[in-house]
Amino acid sequence: MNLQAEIPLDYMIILSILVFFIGLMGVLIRRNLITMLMGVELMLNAVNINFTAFNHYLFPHRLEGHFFALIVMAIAAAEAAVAIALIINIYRQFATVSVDDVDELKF
Amino acid sequence: MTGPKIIFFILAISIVVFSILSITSRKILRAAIYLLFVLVAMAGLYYMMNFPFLAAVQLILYAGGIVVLIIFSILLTSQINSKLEPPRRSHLLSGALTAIAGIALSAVTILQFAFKPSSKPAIGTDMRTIGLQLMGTGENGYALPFEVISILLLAALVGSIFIALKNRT
Amino acid sequence: MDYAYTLIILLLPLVTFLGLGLLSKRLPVALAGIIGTANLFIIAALSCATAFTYFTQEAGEAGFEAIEAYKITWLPLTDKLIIHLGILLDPLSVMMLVVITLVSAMVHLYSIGYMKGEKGYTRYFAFLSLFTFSMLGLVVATNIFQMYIFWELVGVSSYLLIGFYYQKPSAVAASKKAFIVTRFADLGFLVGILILSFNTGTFEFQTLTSLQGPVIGQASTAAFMGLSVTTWALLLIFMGGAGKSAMFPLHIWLPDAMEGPTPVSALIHAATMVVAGVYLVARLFPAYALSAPDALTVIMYVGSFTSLFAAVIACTQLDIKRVLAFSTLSQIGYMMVALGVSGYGGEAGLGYMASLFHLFTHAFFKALLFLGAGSVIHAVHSNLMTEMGGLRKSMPVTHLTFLVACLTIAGIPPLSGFFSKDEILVAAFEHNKLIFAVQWLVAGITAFYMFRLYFRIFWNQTPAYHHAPHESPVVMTVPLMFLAIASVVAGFVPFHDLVTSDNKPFETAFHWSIAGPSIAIAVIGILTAAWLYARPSLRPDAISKSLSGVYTAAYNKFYIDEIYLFITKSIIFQFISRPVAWFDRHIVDGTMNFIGNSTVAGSAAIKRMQSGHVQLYIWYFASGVLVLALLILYLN
Amino acid sequence: MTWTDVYILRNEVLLTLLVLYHLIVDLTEGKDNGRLVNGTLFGFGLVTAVGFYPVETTSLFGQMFLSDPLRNTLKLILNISTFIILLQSASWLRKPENQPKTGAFYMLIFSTLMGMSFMISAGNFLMLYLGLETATLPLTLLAAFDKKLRRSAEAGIKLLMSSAVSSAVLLMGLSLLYGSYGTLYFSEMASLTDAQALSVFGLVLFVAGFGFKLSLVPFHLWTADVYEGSPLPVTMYFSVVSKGAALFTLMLVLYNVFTLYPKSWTLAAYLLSVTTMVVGNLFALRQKNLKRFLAFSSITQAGFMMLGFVNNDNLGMTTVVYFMMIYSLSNLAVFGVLSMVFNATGKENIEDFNGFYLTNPRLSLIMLLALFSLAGIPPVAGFFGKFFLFTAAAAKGLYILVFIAVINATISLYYYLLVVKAMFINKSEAPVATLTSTWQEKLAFTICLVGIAAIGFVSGVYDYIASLI
Amino acid sequence: MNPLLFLILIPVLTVAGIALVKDLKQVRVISAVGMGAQLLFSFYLVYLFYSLRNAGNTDAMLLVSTSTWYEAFNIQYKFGIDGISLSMIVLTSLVTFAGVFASWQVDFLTKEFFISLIILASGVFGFFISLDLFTMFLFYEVAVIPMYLLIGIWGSGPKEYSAMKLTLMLMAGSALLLVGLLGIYFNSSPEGGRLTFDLTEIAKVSIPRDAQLFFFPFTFIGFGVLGALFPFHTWSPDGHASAPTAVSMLHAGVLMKLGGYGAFRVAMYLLPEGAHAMAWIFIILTTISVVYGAFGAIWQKDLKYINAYSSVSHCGLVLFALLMMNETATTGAILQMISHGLMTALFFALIGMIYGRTHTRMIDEMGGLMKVIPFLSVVYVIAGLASLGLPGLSGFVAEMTIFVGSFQNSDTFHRIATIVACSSIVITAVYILRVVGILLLGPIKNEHYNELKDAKWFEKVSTITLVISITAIGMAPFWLSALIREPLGDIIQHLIARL
Repeated sequence: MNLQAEIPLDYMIILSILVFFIGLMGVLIRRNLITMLMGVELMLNAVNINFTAFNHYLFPHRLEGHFFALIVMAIAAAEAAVAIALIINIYRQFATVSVDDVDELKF
Repeated sequence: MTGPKIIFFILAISIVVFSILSITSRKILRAAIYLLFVLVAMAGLYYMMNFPFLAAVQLILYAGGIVVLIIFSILLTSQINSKLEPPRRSHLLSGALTAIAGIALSAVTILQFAFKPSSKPAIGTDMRTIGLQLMGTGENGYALPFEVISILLLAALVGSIFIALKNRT
Repeated sequence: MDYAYTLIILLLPLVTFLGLGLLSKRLPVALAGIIGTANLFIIAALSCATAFTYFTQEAGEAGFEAIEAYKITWLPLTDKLIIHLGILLDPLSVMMLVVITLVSAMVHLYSIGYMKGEKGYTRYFAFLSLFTFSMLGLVVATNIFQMYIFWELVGVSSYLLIGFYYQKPSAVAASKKAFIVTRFADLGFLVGILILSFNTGTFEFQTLTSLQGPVIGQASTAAFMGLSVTTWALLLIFMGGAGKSAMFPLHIWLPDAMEGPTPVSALIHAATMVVAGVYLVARLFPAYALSAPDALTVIMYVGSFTSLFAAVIACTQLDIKRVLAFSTLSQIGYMMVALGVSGYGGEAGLGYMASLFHLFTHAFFKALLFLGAGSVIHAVHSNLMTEMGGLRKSMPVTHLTFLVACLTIAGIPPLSGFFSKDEILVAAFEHNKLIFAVQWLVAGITAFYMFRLYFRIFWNQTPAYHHAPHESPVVMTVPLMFLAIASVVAGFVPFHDLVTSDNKPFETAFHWSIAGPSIAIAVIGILTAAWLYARPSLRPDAISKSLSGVYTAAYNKFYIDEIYLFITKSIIFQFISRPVAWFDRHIVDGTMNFIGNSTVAGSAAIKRMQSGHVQLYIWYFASGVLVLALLILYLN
Repeated sequence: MTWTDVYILRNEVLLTLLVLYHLIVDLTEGKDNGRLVNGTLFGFGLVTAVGFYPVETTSLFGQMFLSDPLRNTLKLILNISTFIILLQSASWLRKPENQPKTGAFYMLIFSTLMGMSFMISAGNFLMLYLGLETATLPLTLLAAFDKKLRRSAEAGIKLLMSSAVSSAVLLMGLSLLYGSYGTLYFSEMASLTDAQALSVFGLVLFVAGFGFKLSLVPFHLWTADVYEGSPLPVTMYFSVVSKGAALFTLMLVLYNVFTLYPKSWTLAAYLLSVTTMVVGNLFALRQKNLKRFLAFSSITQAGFMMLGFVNNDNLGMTTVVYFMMIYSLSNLAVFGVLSMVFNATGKENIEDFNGFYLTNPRLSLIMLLALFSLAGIPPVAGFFGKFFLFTAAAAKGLYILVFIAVINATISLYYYLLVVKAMFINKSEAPVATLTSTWQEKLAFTICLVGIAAIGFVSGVYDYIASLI
Repeated sequence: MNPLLFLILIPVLTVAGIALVKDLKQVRVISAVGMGAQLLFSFYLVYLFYSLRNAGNTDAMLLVSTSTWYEAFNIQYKFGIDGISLSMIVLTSLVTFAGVFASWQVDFLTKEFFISLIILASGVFGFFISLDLFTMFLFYEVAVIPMYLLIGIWGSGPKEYSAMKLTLMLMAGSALLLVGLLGIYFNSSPEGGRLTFDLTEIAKVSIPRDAQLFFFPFTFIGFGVLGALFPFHTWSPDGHASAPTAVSMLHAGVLMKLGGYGAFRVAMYLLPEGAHAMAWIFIILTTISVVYGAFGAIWQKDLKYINAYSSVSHCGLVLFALLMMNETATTGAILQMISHGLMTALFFALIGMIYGRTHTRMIDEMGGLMKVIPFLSVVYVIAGLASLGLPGLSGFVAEMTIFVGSFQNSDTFHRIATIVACSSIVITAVYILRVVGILLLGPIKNEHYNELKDAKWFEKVSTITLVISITAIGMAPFWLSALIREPLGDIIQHLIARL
């Protein structure tokens, strides 16, 4: 499949940017820690589009982008695990997972 | 419109739409499901770009692992039926502004860049090549990251368990 | 001649001062007076010997030669301007040595009696020695800076002695006033020295007054506001002299200075220190006369006005020491007038000679008057003439000597005052008729107020004294008698052969045409005083009532003190100092505090940034990245 | 893999072994952890000591892992700091409620340290990112380590959320760099580098990601909350080791990879330096809680460190490393005193230190010297560190920046003196009782004090660092 | 070993000695012995200096020793003295010696007090012997920082505020200074040789004019803050008012001199063109300082405030004279530093002693002290007379040298400035006599003052040391003047040569 001829790189990049900032916006506006985490996952996935697209379109002689995406996935998994543990911990202490209520440390 | 193009657009549109839905849906479980759709569509994209291994990992790890984790945590911490509070208007506004500014800035910066494709011959993306590189210790070998990430996962998981566990007494 | 021994004259009082000052606790009290007095007699003898040797030497073509008996480098300021300390002997300084040491010796002797039993007896003699040292240093100064140094030192010894009764608030105030007013004048002196020395490159009197020297020899071309720079310099220097000599309008400290012990008033505020201004002008006289005649004119008018002004006030005062103080002002005014009307060289320098002659005689009779007044005060325990009267019987020696002094100052021949005053009048007459008229009138007023004093003390009615007044002890009357004799004979010193403007003797003629009227007006003054005050009468009150406005003004010293008070309290304190202090605390300090406070306020203002909401943190992060990226992409 | 390779990887391998050991111990250890603590101290002491053996400049895994004397020294600095922290945390760990956590604590600490070690030695952005995450994720767990405390849980989640976003941003930057250069290997990038908008954009995102770790304003907001919420040993670890690792890595990358267009990153360092110093100071002024106070103080110090980056020469690098070393020792001394007081009384506010000198003169003096060192007062080492940083900035003619920095140093003196004032001047009704220190604490203080006192006066330390670069 | 190092070594050993002993008395004795040794040693240095000179050594700096410290920055331990620094060293040891005795009765944390005090002094000594800008700056800060503790712990009144204000302002000054020093350093080799912090080396090169213009104000104001330059002087009244006796003594007596010395040695000497171009601004500021300080003092009621403002005035005169840039005025400036150092130390010592007896520093609340404590009162009068410039005491010598020197600049601007500055002698007389009049003379205001005891032996040691020094300088200024003047010829030549 000759993707380069069909779909320009720019499309991929625009897609990645859109997803990245949608994810960021998710982190910024959602009031639930779990949904914020989903935003983070979106951002990581957006970066992965970039890595794979660059690798595929521009630098196919090595698999750097590919492996980077792979590692990012693994780390995203670890991050999710840690996040879930912390969220459960928060839930235990604060009886809520709303980020607005977790603001005792300030100023 | 050729076939790949159509497929790409379907994937792209579903990624964007489900992303937006995932961050706006007021039902938390639905948000998770929308995220799952995004992740699956991503896998499709990888497959299109000739990275079948990556697509598979995406499906297994993300769709299969992370989303499940998220759903578990939702079940543990929230009532599934209750609607989420809508975002604050100020947050919405500032968030949207930041996102739009960010999109504009990145798009302008990236799209005006003249990418220089490599002229070297492409390398295959078959499992053999990937496996060899993943375990290689020399040039283009990824054994070291592979090892390190194992430690990372180990530490993160044990630590997570430690934190998430109720106190041992 | 070798005059090295003159160093002893200078140093002995210093040693005495240090000795008495440091050992004041350990020394038997009585010894202090004896040591002090003995030391003064020694240096008085030495001074007289010096004078004798000096004046009996053969005066050369150029008159008496100035001799630098001693000279050390004290502080080199620039290559040319070097402060030396030394002893300069010329007719002027030798004459002053004699006057100072003699009067000082008498005052010391007198003080043994007068100060007996006072607290701080030792301190008193220490200060007197300090003063003597300073005054001697002043007169033998070889250069203007040495003079300035000792000028300040006499100022401070005067301050210490006026404030001798330091627990008395009025004495403290008076001493402070004296110091500050003269200090203010000294500012002018200092600036004058700076200007003069910069333009001439020297501090040395010898060079400054040399006819070929930089002041006189090279006419100053630079001018400032119509007067040459030299004139300005000399005027400023005169300002210093005017301060010390209490010329109007810097006179206000002198009457208050009477708060000090009376012998001090006699020594410092009558005989010696207050004439330092005259001495200063005389010292630089060639420069004034040849290079800055405008300055001399100023001196003349200032002197004349002061003499009249002070004489009028003296007529109204009741405190006998204040009367004497104003009389001193008036007499110094005479001396200034004489310098002001004088020219340089030979006959033209008559005024110069007369001025110093009057300085010489005035020292004796004014000291005598003060000591006599002291004797009276000692007996009556009051300064006010209203509480005195009829003392001629109980205090015969004081009475007689006082009378001699009064006659002398009134200018009755053949007493010394007559001669010296007469020379002044002659000089004035030849120079400026208006000034002559004023001085002639002042002579009459002088006679009037002195005899007003005399009659009120020794005649008039006797009030009821607490203790019957009696004559003072011998240590006090001996100086009185000595000074009385000196007052009588001093007039016969051939001054025109000794102390003249160009150090060359010249002949003076006696002018009956001027002496006659002056004797006449003196007699009129005496008789008026006798008519008003010899017997108790209502006439003085009647006259003062009829002149109420003038009288009250004169009694209140024409409100000059109040003007000064206004300037110091309301302008310097309230309008400068207080705002400066306020400005410092509130504006300057306030600015610093404001900087500190605004930092704290800035801290409070941005505290919301750290709101505790992690989403906001992330938002800051994201927008921070975007802004940074924008900045770098577009600044780069 | 040969023994030589293992020798080159010695620090990482040994740390991995420690991690694995504690993983096992965590599952088996009984009640009393005394032996475990001391054993670990001894073991880690050995690991630190091993770092003193020199290494050659070389690389492994096809440029993926770089090793040279400079990197070895940087790791050594981190190891020593960690060693001091472990010494000081011993009595905290010996508390009954913390005993069960010992194994997990050590495991997480060592795994992050290993991550940092890889981060510093990275020869490829993939390795660097991996190291960074290895250094971050377990740390978020450590921040939440006081499971019973709300504030600890809050610290953990705040750190996790913001660091996740920051690492996503950093990743975006890396992807853009990859797109513009076609490689992620340092050695290849260094020669290809040319300044284009995209690479600069990528660089900025990368710097922002590290700015987050370094707590540069405006990427710093997590710092104070996390420092305050975390257990004290973890706070120390954040403020010294984690920050140091990020600083060293950023430095190595900027100086080695983006050598050819320093203009963009020196400009970034300039701007971040100013904002960081100013905002850090303004916040530090108002703090009452000593941990929070030290958080903002460390933010300000990071602003000073940026001065070294402004100078894109060897001088800049040397002064940054030198300063970080001094900062670590000084900060650890302050934290050491704080942790002794906190362990004994549970107090951690500045006002709790009122009258401290009268009861604990030695500790007060240690604190005094350490604070003076942080404030840059001679003759202690901080003065030299700061002076050289200023010199580095001035060498580029940026006197205005130097001036801003020095004024900020003066403001920082103000709040350091507030602590001094509390200890020496303020009176207290109930001062902290006289404390006795354990041998671990004594050893830790000795190391810190010797460092604070000697590093400035012995110019050899500076010369040694300079010789590495 | 370079004998100058003993100037640092003796205080360090003293501090060590104090730290080792427990007993209060021993602490005092060790401090006194240490500082006495320091005093004797500084006299020995004078002897050494002259014997070297007489042996024909004509170097600008004597007893120079250099050893490399930071090779990378070309920082050296470089020490040396000339007449100016030597006289400042003697001043410092005198004031420190007197200060130790003035603090004999400190009973709260005595050990710490003396340690801080002596550390402060050693910073000052180090500063004066340094010939390397880095070490100079280092010692400068070493001297400043103990002030915080000294005022904060042993002070009185709003001590915390004052201590903080003083420290921060001085440190802000040193912030400016640091920028200036770095600027000098990076321009120290315009032809591209090795950069250097070495004072004598920098003096040999010609720093580019625009660099001089840029860095001169930084350096000069940096030192000027410590020298109480208007309007950066406000740390002084509060700081002095709150400081304990010996600290006020050392601070006003010695520390403020670092400002003048540095402004001359560093700012003007190394940046002559900048100095020439900007002198007029600072002449205006210092002239204001001189008059403003004096007027400010008139209105004060607190003895220490009076003295602090008086210091502003007198120190203003120092900077004023330095800016005149001729040999005489500069000699005067340094004489004034020494003179002011001694007499203000004496003042603060006396104020401390009086305060120790009457427990107030408000002049309104006191009166007639001359009768009850004659020794202290007489010494106070002597200090006052020195302050108002009485011949025979040191103040006169210094002021006259300054005035004559400044008058050598013959343009109208300098003339007017000089005359305005001269007028301070009158204002000084006003406030000094006002204080003497209210405080010492007049009737006793408070009954129980009758029971006050006069000076104890240690107080006498302290005050007499200073009085003797003041009188000695006042009586025989030529030695000191010659000592100071000796190196000045070359320095002034250097300043003028680059015009």
